Amino acid sequence: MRLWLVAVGGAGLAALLVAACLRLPGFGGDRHPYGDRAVEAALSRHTANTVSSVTFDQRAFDTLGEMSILFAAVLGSVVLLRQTRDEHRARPEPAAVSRPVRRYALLVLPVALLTGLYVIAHGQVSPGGGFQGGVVAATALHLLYLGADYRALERLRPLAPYEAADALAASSYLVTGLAALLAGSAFLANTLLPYGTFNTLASAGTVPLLNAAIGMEVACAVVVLLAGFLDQAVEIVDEGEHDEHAEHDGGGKTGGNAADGGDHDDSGKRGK
Amino acid sequence: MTALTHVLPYLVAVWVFLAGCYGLATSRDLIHAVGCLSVCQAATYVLLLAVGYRDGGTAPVFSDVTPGSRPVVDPVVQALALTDVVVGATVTALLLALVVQVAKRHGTVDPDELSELRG
Amino acid sequence: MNGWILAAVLVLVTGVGATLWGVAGGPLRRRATAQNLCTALACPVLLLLAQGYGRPAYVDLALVLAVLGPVGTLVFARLLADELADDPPHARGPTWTAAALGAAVVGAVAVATGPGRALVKLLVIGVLLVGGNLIASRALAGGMQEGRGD
Amino acid sequence: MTETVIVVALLLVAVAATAAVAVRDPVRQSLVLAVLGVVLAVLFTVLQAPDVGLSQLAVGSALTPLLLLLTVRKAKRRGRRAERGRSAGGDGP
Repeated sequence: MRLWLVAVGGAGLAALLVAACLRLPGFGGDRHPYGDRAVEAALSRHTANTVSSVTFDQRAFDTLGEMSILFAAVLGSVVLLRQTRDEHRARPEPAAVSRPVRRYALLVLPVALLTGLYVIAHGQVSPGGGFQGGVVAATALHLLYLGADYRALERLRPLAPYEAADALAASSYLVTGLAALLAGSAFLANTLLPYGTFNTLASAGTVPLLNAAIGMEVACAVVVLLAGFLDQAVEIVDEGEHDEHAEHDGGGKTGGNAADGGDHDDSGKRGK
Repeated sequence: MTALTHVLPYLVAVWVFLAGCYGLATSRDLIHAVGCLSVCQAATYVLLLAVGYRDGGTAPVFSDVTPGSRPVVDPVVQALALTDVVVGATVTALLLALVVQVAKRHGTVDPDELSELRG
Repeated sequence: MNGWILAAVLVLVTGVGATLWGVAGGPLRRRATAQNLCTALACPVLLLLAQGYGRPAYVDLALVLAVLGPVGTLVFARLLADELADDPPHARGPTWTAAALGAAVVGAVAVATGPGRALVKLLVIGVLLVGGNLIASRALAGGMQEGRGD
Repeated sequence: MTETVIVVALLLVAVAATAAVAVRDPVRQSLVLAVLGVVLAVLFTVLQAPDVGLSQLAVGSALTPLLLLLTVRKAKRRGRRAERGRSAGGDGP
């Protein structure tokens, strides 16, 4: 019954969408009025990466909205993943990662962080920007979890500063926008700073500032998000789970098939 | 050939979107459903970028080409898609956090079992 | 018309197409190997495309993939260690083929680029790509945890 | 030639998306989603959108699989505990 409903609805939707596709302007057409105007405006403001100019200058207000969605999503996740009263933290045992993997992780960690910063910093010049670079930098930090163990990551990543930096970055985006307003022009208008030399890091007025704010915001947001998930998956157990582990530790590995036993062995180690 | 290639990208976007919707509707696992939703999201990026493409065009990034020397594709749709890729990932994370909560409360992530619990 | 793009199409169809087929079915070890090979093959494709379109700026994509691709595989190796320990994936042939292809593509693009800062970036990508994927496939094969591999 | 590469990338994306939906186990699906992310990044590159491709690579190659796998891990542990509790209650200790 439900499948029939899905089939009928899906067929109707498919027919409408295909009909819409046939009336769209042909793929690869030559008429892009908004695109051409956006490129012109970006060049007049000395921004080499037109896409960055659209994101952080011509449609900066839209990006403010996107940023608040991101902020709200992270806030919601943190609230949902917080530790409740019937749960407690169990110190995870350090996992023994083999030497080549550990060496690779420790070697690539700085390279990956640097790549993230490079991508953020060159946002107004070459492909990249705060959104992409922030994710790369935040992911890089978690090489510590993959290559070493969770405790090493926790030592290098006290969560409070990241939460504070997240809020700080979001507000600095707003403040940059308000500064333009105070200087006698519109909210988030790119009139505050000189446009600089085309195709250098110090070009495009306020675009690098907003770009850096977004980079910081995204990086901290991803770190906070992943911290919540890692806590839940690795550290936080509730009372029932703990009992099971305790019993497991006492009784040792008995019974169960191979996969089950392996998994239990692992969680038993963590439960101690 | 050309008649087909002029609509093929849109049709692929439609196909990906419908496939994601089918997966969402028939999913037996909320985590799988979230994965299907991210497939639906991917369809919107394909559609947006297909609309902005120009034959023989190149990226509107002038760090290594002189402005005006080559035709460029539409930067506006790219800006829309690029912010949404990252923001969409955090929204996916929010949904996964909800799934974790559901698993905690009810001990299952099967939507059918969940509705039985409710009823 | 353009040899670079033709080469990219060939790698895309044979290499990435094959990994897509590998990841879509079969046991977990086959899928994990295919995922690792997919990043190892997509990175040369991006380099070839950058060269084919005459846009050195596109090389940044290959750089990010060379950094994050092996990280993604390590995620699977770490979190699926128990499932993979039962029958560890061994794909020495395809892994070394992909590594050789990556090295060959980096070499060809490096020759076409000539000396300069772009060359340094290319060599960094090459080292990260080949080293990262060899380490990642080793981690998948049970080398993630001490005493399990070798 | 540029048209050929676009068509190839589009077909790869269509196949990868179909596979991502057809694979029902979330662990295996996350592997397919990782591949889908990489193929999408290639498609965005041939559509001349390197910025979007970079975004997709950053998110799709490591972040999304990590989130999915961590959720699976948590949910599985929970599910097994609930199952065990239920069966223990049924049998009576």
